[in-house]
Parts: sequence; structure tokens; C-alpha cells
Amino acid sequence: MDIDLKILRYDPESDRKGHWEYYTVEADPEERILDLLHKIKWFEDGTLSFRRSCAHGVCGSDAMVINGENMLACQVLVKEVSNPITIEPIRGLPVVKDLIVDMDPFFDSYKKIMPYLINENEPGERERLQSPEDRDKIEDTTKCILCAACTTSCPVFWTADSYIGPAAIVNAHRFIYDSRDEGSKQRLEILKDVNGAFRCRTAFNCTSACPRGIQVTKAIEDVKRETLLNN
Amino acid sequence: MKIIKHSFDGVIVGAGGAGLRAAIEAAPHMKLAVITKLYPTRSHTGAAQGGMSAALANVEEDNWNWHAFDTVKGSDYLADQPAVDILCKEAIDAVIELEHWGLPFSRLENGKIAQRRFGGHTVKEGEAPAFRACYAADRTGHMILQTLYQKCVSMGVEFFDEFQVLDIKIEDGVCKGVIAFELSTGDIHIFETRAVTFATGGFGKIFKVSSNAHSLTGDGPGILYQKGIPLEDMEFYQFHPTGIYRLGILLSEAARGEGGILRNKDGERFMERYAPSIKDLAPRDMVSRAIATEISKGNGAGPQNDYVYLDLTHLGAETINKKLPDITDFVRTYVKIEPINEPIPVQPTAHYAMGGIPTDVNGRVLSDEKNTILPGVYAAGEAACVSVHGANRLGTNSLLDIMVFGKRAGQSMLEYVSKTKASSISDSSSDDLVKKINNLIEKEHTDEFSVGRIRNDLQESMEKNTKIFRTEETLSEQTKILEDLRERYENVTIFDKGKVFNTELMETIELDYLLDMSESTVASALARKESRGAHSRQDFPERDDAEWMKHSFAFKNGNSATLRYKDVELGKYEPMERTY
Amino acid sequence: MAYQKIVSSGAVYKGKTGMWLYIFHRITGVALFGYLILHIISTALILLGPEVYEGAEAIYKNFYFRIAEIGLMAAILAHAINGLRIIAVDLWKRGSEFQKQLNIISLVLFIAIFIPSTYKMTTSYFDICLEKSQAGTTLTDCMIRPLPDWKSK
Amino acid sequence: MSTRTDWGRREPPLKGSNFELYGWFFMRISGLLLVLLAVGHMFIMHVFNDTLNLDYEFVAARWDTPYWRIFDWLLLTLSLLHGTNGLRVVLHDNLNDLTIRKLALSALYGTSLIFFILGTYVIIAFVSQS
Ligand SMILES: Cc1cc2nc3c(=O)[nH]c(=O)nc-3n(C[C@H](O)[C@H](O)[C@H](O)COP(=O)(O)OP(=O)(O)OC[C@H]3O[C@@H](n4cnc5c(N)ncnc54)[C@H](O)[C@@H]3O)c2cc1C
Ligand code: HEM
Ligand code: SF4
Ligand code: F3S
Ligand code: FES
Repeated sequence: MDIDLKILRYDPESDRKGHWEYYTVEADPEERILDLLHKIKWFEDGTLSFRRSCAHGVCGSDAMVINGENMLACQVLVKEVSNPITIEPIRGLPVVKDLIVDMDPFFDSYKKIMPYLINENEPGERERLQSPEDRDKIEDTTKCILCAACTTSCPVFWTADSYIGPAAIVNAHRFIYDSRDEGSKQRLEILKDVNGAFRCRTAFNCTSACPRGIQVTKAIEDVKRETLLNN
Repeated sequence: MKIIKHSFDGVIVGAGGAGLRAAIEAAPHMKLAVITKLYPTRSHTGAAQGGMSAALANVEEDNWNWHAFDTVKGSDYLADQPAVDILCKEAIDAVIELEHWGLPFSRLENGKIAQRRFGGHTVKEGEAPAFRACYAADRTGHMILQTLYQKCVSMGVEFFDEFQVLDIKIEDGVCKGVIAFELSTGDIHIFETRAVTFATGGFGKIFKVSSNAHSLTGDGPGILYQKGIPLEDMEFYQFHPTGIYRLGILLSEAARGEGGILRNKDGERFMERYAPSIKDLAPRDMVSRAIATEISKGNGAGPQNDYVYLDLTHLGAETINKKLPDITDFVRTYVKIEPINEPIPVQPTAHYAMGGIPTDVNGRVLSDEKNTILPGVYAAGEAACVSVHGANRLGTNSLLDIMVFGKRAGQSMLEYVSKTKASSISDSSSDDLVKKINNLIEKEHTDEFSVGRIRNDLQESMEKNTKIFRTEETLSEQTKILEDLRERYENVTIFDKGKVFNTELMETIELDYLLDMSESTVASALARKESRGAHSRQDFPERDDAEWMKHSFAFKNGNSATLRYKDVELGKYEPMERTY
Repeated sequence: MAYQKIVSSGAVYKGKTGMWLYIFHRITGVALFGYLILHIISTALILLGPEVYEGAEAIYKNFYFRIAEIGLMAAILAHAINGLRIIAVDLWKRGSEFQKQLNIISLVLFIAIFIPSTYKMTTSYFDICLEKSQAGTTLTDCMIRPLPDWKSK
Repeated sequence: MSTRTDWGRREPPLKGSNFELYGWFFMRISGLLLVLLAVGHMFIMHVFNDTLNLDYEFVAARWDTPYWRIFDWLLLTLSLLHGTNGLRVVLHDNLNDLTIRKLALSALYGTSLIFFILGTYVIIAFVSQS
């Protein structure tokens, strides 16, 4: 079947304003949107640029706005979206070329929340013990693949790019609630900054955008309440 | 094209598990750069699912010697046994170390790291399947990659994200540096360094149906191969039995470790016939061959009789949701069936390269079959061949491999750097590369010679002629096809003439490596006249220990490869027939 | 390299209810603040004595202002109910799990208060108008004419 | 196992400001009170009574009791604070240029202060002339 695509193109070298480009490709309903982009790139127009790697939703490369919502191109099948398909780069981060945005600000925010286990006690020869119940507390937030779908779907982030963003808070949550970690006080201290968790206005776009099904807003709310109670 | 020069003590190419593990070892003691063409967390280590083996004995009695026995037997006796001993012995510390760095392993009731069964892993040298694979649900690789990256962030390791390494400079047999292309600007960066570790991962994209990422194109092995370094054991490429039908997305062996069963179109549990004692948990080469055999006998399911079923329906929703959440989600997303109630259509998928850049147990690259060391060059992970996997890797041993030998490569780098003086690299060292790139960009674009078409033809032909079963005939045919493809590649043209994120240009250069990988694979496979592990010649169905207990070394020779051989290092395990 | 922040696509992001409620809460909040300032000014006129105060109040005595008043009531009511919903999501441990239910409850609550209040405010306007006007005044007259100044009568 | 000393690096303990936390919490608490005050006020004035009947005498009668003066002053104060803090967030979200943001915030705080003084003065100074 023929699928029409409408893709927002931008090239800093020749097209600084950006424009919509239209393509039609032959595709099966079972194919991924990523497969369509590949068909265009490989057989029609090699200049179309986008990131991708794993092609099954685990590496977090290809978050983009598909028919108005953030999704991973490799995780949506043609039959799940209506024709024509519009594709734009994710919002709120500087566009570098076509569907590729500058991810550095995003990773900088991630690095700010000290995303590593902090525990100064000598752990000994064997593993630290952790009960399955304690492990369950971080089950949801450890799934994050840093795709930025959440952060770039957040209306607060679109206008206030200094906002640390849901992804960073999710990753802080992952350590704050890890029974082995001792750095939660510092992380909460970082997150109560003007640009931290309290910028979140519970828009819930992040939760619907997360391709890993993480309850992002819930994680942010946990952090807000934790800050409140620990102060 | 701007040319920018940097100076480092050491450079690691690749930020998957192996690269990051090496970086953690080396970074505190030298000026180190980690160069990666993807953001580190996008590396394909993150796709690994099932687990990482170590004889922790958390569930039942276990012993690293049994682990070594299984690994050697699984390798069809082609693995070097001293290396296997190191792998299995250091496994325990490798897992504990990850736990200490924060890896959220799944846990047993008593709070210890949980372990599950996996194909080919047994207790007491084959008595029963062993609980040896440490796991975090079915996203163990994701957790490893995240944990290692987090550790690197905490140490302040210097990363060059989205820089693609395209060349290495070796002068007078000594490493001088590497040259990389900055994707976001199109600038060329010369990294002056004494030591380079290649940890660029596998090259599963030579096949059409593959569990590998689009980025796995064999860059590291390709770069060295073009410089005259051989590639070891290239004929051994693993096909994983359970890829999602047509897509190749992996459904981890953990599915069978937790009790999943393979069935043919009649619902028969056919593995009972091929491996009576451990059935569905037989090593991958055997299960893949069993599936291929069932299909060729007409027992495959579906309109074209070309797949079998992976049946999880008897496991119950609770086990599935808790232990296999991701892979069952893949099934829901891509096949649109509910694995709790329906069996899943699967077929073997290209998965893992046992072969690669030859190294010793300390990650030092060997430049020939006589164990000559190439000073300053190291390799680890799937890009390297130590060889601990021999002719067939056991599941979970690769995550182990990247941890154990990644660390060792990092240590070797340190040792080398502390003993040698910095040397300089000339500004003109990127000239060849710049010329190559300019040539590609300047050529007028023609459809016939587009990257997409050539690569497509490569993948389809490799899939057809060199997958699970091979013969003299298919391999010779493939040799001819490869010659033709190489000729077309010489004329390859690209559409995108820009500097910023010219991914088409990068794909074109990657295609060169894919062709190299295919040529060396086919040449090595054609030469090896026996069946061993993943290399299965229908015209030579038996293993031939007298003639072929040896590693192949393929040296680039035009469009083909010259082969030389090195004996396998044996140890306490005598080769015996591989039955399960 | 000078990057462009966002290539403007002109397309709207298809956010979920929460996003629209966020925008709505913001608009009503800002509008209410504006009204608050005006309200302080008009109330302050009371210090200048009854004539000035009532002279100013007289401006409001027409049907168009009654519609605006209903709008004001709706804005406060909606902002308040949505505010309570936000408080529930933020301070109740399981609030974010019940986001959908909370949305529905808020909507129902709003309608349940808004409709009777509007009814009361409309009918009361006409009642007063008819009561204060000469006989023969119709509802339409009430709607298009300012209210007669019954004080001076 | 090698002995390492860097199990998780620690930065010097931070002492972040609690302003945002308190601001956030204040919005919820004042919101709850405003339900009584603002919604209450509105229903009393606009729904149960009719504003058409609202005249000088009505106000004077109301402000005869100190309780209503306190009620109204609380309403004035809380809604101004709540609204000002709300607008502070809005400005912060939408103005990324630091100088412009500072100017806008100053204007906001100035306005709020002036109207707070004015409103308070009215409530305290009002003496019925009738
Ligand atoms: C789906 C799947 C499931 C698996 N499950 C398991 C399992 O359960 N257990 C197990 O033990 N093993 C498993 N494996 C195998 C194992 O995951 C891999 O072999 C292993 O992760 C490889 O790690 P690596 O560090 O060598 O390479 P990768 O993780 O692939 O990393 C390669 C790195 O090199 C970089 N790179 C590549 N080329 C260049 C270049 N030219 N310039 C700069 N950088 C470059 C990339 O950016 C990347 O960072 C699985 C594999 C797959 C595909
Ligand atoms: C009647 C009861 C009220 C309640 C329950 C209430 C509740 C709230 C809450 C909880 C917020 C925070 C929203 C968020 O963080 O996402 C808020 C924001 C706000 N409120 Fe109120 N409020 C009330 C009345 C008022 C009044 C009378 C005004 C006018 C002065 C007002 C103006 C604002 C403003 C300007 C904001 C900021 C909007 C934003 O940040 O998007 N509110 N309100
Ligand atoms: S929380 Fe979800 S959407 Fe956000 S970065 Fe992580 S995986 Fe992506
Ligand atoms: S979309 Fe943004 S406002 Fe909060 S709930 Fe999610 S971070
Ligand atoms: S390509 Fe990896 S997430 Fe889509």
C-alpha cells in the first residue's frame, strides 16, 4: 500500500528556515515508521537524516514527533498511525539537521543529578544484599533509555529550556529509591533548585510519551513529596 | 573540511560494554579519550537481554570449573582453554563489581543476585541445566550499559560522542593515532595517541535478518583488516534460534531458560529428538540447526512453512510479566499477539560474531598467526576474538567477555602507556581519508550505485548463501556475488553533499567494512572443510579434529582473503563428541 | 555552528488532557490576577464616598456585564476545582495513578456547580430588572438596555 | 577484587535554597484557603446576593463587623501572594532572557506591592459616611 509522508526538513547549510517535504513510499501495514524513513533514505533521497541504531525500541536514538506526538520511529507500525504521516524533530532542543537535534543539553541535565550509585561503605567481597521488595521500588525508573521523548514533550521544557526535565528526574528517582544508595539528600538538594522538579506542572505529556511505559509523572511526584517531607 | 588535532595517552574506540569497562580501568591514570559514533547509552550492549554468567552459586552448588567445561564444550573445542579459564574464574568478580557500582540485578528472597538457567550451561559437567546466569529481568545488557556509563560519568571520563573513527595510523609497526569524523560538523579530528583499544562491537548487518543494530558494521575489524591485520575465526558466526519471524528482533534464550518450549507446526516439542537431555536448552548452534532442519523437512509453520513457535503460554502471566517483560512487549508491539496466550512465530536470526580481531588474553592485538603483538593496539568485546567462544558462544558469555576482557584491555593499555613515551603524528596523516571522502562527495549521484542498493544485495545474498547451512556451492556462488558487489562499490555514489550529519557518507564507508567482513567470512568458511559449532558444511557434516583443530587467520588480499592457521590451545578438557 | 532552536512547523503537539488543563489553568490564573487588580481599584473608590463608588458601579449594571460576571464565576470555579485536582495529584501519594478519574471528577464537579449558579445569576438579573422597570418591559428590553437607575427613583 | 576508594564520587554537600519548594507548597496551601475565601466571596457576592444590589450601604454594612474586614484582608493578601507567585512562575517559564526576566519580575513585584498597600489601606481606613 502507498503511504504518504510529510517530513519537516532543515539543513543549516542550505535551508535555514526549514520546509515540509512530501514523499510517497510503498509499505506493508506491519512495517515500522523507521523502515519507511530508511526506504526514503536508501532508495529515494539520501540526504534525509535521522538517528537510529537498534530498530526495536531499546537504544533511544529515534524519538521524533509522529503525527503530533513523541514516539520512537522504530516502535510504531504503519497500521497504527493514520495516513498521511507527519514527522518532525522533537521539540525544545536545537535542531541540527532534519530530524536530528542537539542532545547535549539533555545529557547535561542528566549528568547534573549525579546519576551513579553513591555509597562510601566498603561493600566487601560479595554483593550488597537487597530484598526483592526494595528492588521493585526502582523497577520502573531503571528502564529509562534516555531517549528524551518525555523531556521534549513537556510544555514547560518547550518554553523554559533551563528546566532539568522529566528524564533527569526519572534517573534521580532511580537512585533516590535504591536501598543501596546514600546520595539521595544531595540529589533532592539539586532537584529543589528553580530549574528542578518543582517546575513540573503535572502536564502528563511525559508519561504518555515514554516509550518504555515508565510512570514518569509519578516518579516526579514522588520526588516532590520526598523533598517536602525531608525538609 | 576543518582538521583538528588532539593529543591523548590513550584512545578507546567504542563505548559499548567493552569500551566503557576498559575506560573505567584506564581513565584514572592517564589522559584518555573515548570515541563513539553513537551516544554511549545507544550502544548495542543495551539490547542484550538474558543475563551474564558467573558461578556465584546463589541458587545451587556451582563452580567456575563447570562453567569452563560448558564453555569449552559449547565452543566445540575450538576455544583456547587457558583463556576460558580466565573468563570463568574472573566472572565472579566481574558480576560483584557491577553490583557494587549499582547494577540493579533481580534478587532472590534472601537478597542475593538472582540466577537463571541458560542454554548449554550445566552443573557437574553436563548433569543438568545450571542456574548460572545473573540477570536483571530481561534487560541485563541495558542495566550493564547504564551502570558502566554511570560509573564513567562519576569518574569524569572524557567522551567524544558521535565521532566516527575511520582510520588508524600505524608507523613502523607502532600505533600513532586514530582519525575520526565529527558527525555534527563534518570536521576531521586527528587523535595523537600511543594506545588504541577497539571495542566497536559486532557486524551482524552483513545478514538481512539479524538481531544486531544498524550501527553494527564491523568498523574496528574493518579498519585493522585494511591495514593488513588478520581476522580470526571469521567462519564462525552465530545464529540465534529465536528471532521474531522476519524482523530478527531477539527473544532471549532466557525465555527457554524460564521454561519456554519450541514447537513445530504440529505442536511437537522437536528438541526432544535433537538434544534428549537438555532439550530446548541445548547450545544455540544445535537449536538453530534443528529449526532449520524442521523447516526444510516441511515441519515449519505458517503459509510458507518457514518458522516455528516459541511457546510460553504454560508459564503463566506472573512469570512472564516479572521475568520476561521486555521481550514479551516486543512481541506485542511488533507481532501484535499476546504471548501469554499464544505461541510466538520465530526463526533463527544472525546474532553474534565469534570471530574478529585476534587478541591475546590481555587484549593485545596479534598481527599474525604466530602471536606477534602489534604494539599499542588493543581490542575487546565482540569486535575481538580472544578466543573464548571458539566455534559457538554460549548465551550470557558475551556480556561476561566484554567485562573480563574489556578490563584486561584497559589494564594493558595502562601498562603500555606507562612504559612508552608520547610520539607525535604528522598533520598530513588525515590526507588519505580527506581525499577518500572528497572523492565520494564529488562523484555525481547515480541510482544504480547507491549505498542502499548495494548493501541490500549484500545482505540478501549473505542471508541466502552463508546462513546456517553452507556448502562448497553456495559459498562459491557467494564469492562471485561479492566480487560483483565490490566492483559496484568501487563506483558507489552519494546524494548528500553536505557536511552536517552526513549519515549517507558514513553508511557508505561502513559498507566498505561490511564487504570486508563478508569477504573474510566467506573465504574462511569456504576453506574450512568440516562442520564445527556454528559453521555447518552440509558437504562435510562431521567435525574433523585431526585436520581442523585450529583457528583461521584471514589476511586481506584484494577482494578476498589469504588464510593461515594457528593451533588451538588445549587444556584439561579433552575434545569429545558434543551431545546433550 | 549557530543552531536554530526550533524549526517552526506550525503543527500543534497532540498533548493529552493534562497539557490542555495546564494551559487552561495558566490562562485562568493570569486572567484572575488581572481581574483582582481591577477589583482592588474599583473597591478603593469607596474611600471617595458613595457617589463616586456607585457611579463607577453603575457602569456594570447591564446585561453584557452579567455575561462577563458569569465568565468570571466560571473562571474562578474552574481554576479552583482544577487547582484542587492539581493539589490531589501533587500531595496524595497515589494521585498520579488516578489522573483520569480525577479529571472526570473535576469536570463533573464543575458542571454541577456551574449550571445552577449560572441559572441563578441569569434569572436573578431578569427578576430585578422586571421588578425595577416600568410595566411592559420585556426580557429583550432587559437584555439590550442598561438597567434603570432605581436608586434615584 | 581490587581495592578502590572511589565507590561513588561525592560532591561537596550542597546547600540549595528552599525557595522553590516553599513557593510550590505555598501555592497548594493558599489554594486550599482560597477555595474558602475566593470562591466563598464570589458566591456570596455574585450568586447568593446579586451584584445589582451591591451599593455603598451594602459594603459599609458588611465592613461594620471586623470579621468581614479580616476576611477580605486575608482574601486580598492571599490572592495577591498566590497570584504573584503564580505569575512569577509564568514569567520564569516564558522569558529565557535574564535581563528581560528580571525587569518583568520587578514590575510584577512592584505592582503587587502597590496594590497590597492600596487594598490594605482601603480595608483599614474605610469609615462609613452614611
Ligand atoms: C539482541 C541481543 C541480545 C543479546 N543478549 C545477550 C545476553 O543475554 N547475554 C550475553 O552475554 N550476550 C548477549 N548479547 C551479545 C552481547 O550483547 C554483545 O556481544 C556485546 O554487548 C558487545 O559489546 P561491545 O562492547 O563489544 O559492543 P557494542 O555494545 O556493540 O558497542 C560498540 C560501540 O562501538 C562504537 N563504534 C562502532 N564503530 C565505531 C566507529 N567507527 N567509531 C567510533 N565508535 C564506533 C559504537 O558507537 C558503540 O559504542 C546479545 C546481543 C544482542 C544483539
Ligand atoms: C480559588 C481557589 C484557588 C485554587 C484552589 C488555586 C490553586 C492553584 C494551584 C494549585 C496553582 C498551582 C498550579 C501548578 O503548580 O500547576 C495555582 C496557580 C495559579 N493561580 Fe491559583 N488557585 C486559586 C485561586 C486563584 C486566584 C484567585 C488567582 C488570582 C489572583 C490565582 C492565580 C493563579 C496563578 C496566576 C497561577 C499560576 C499559573 C501557572 O503556574 O500556570 N489563583 N492556583
Ligand atoms: S523516561 Fe521514558 S521517555 Fe524519558 S528518556 Fe527515559 S525512556 Fe525516554
Ligand atoms: S510533561 Fe512536563 S509538566 Fe511535568 S508531568 Fe511531565 S514533566
Ligand atoms: S532505533 Fe533504537 S530506539 Fe529506535
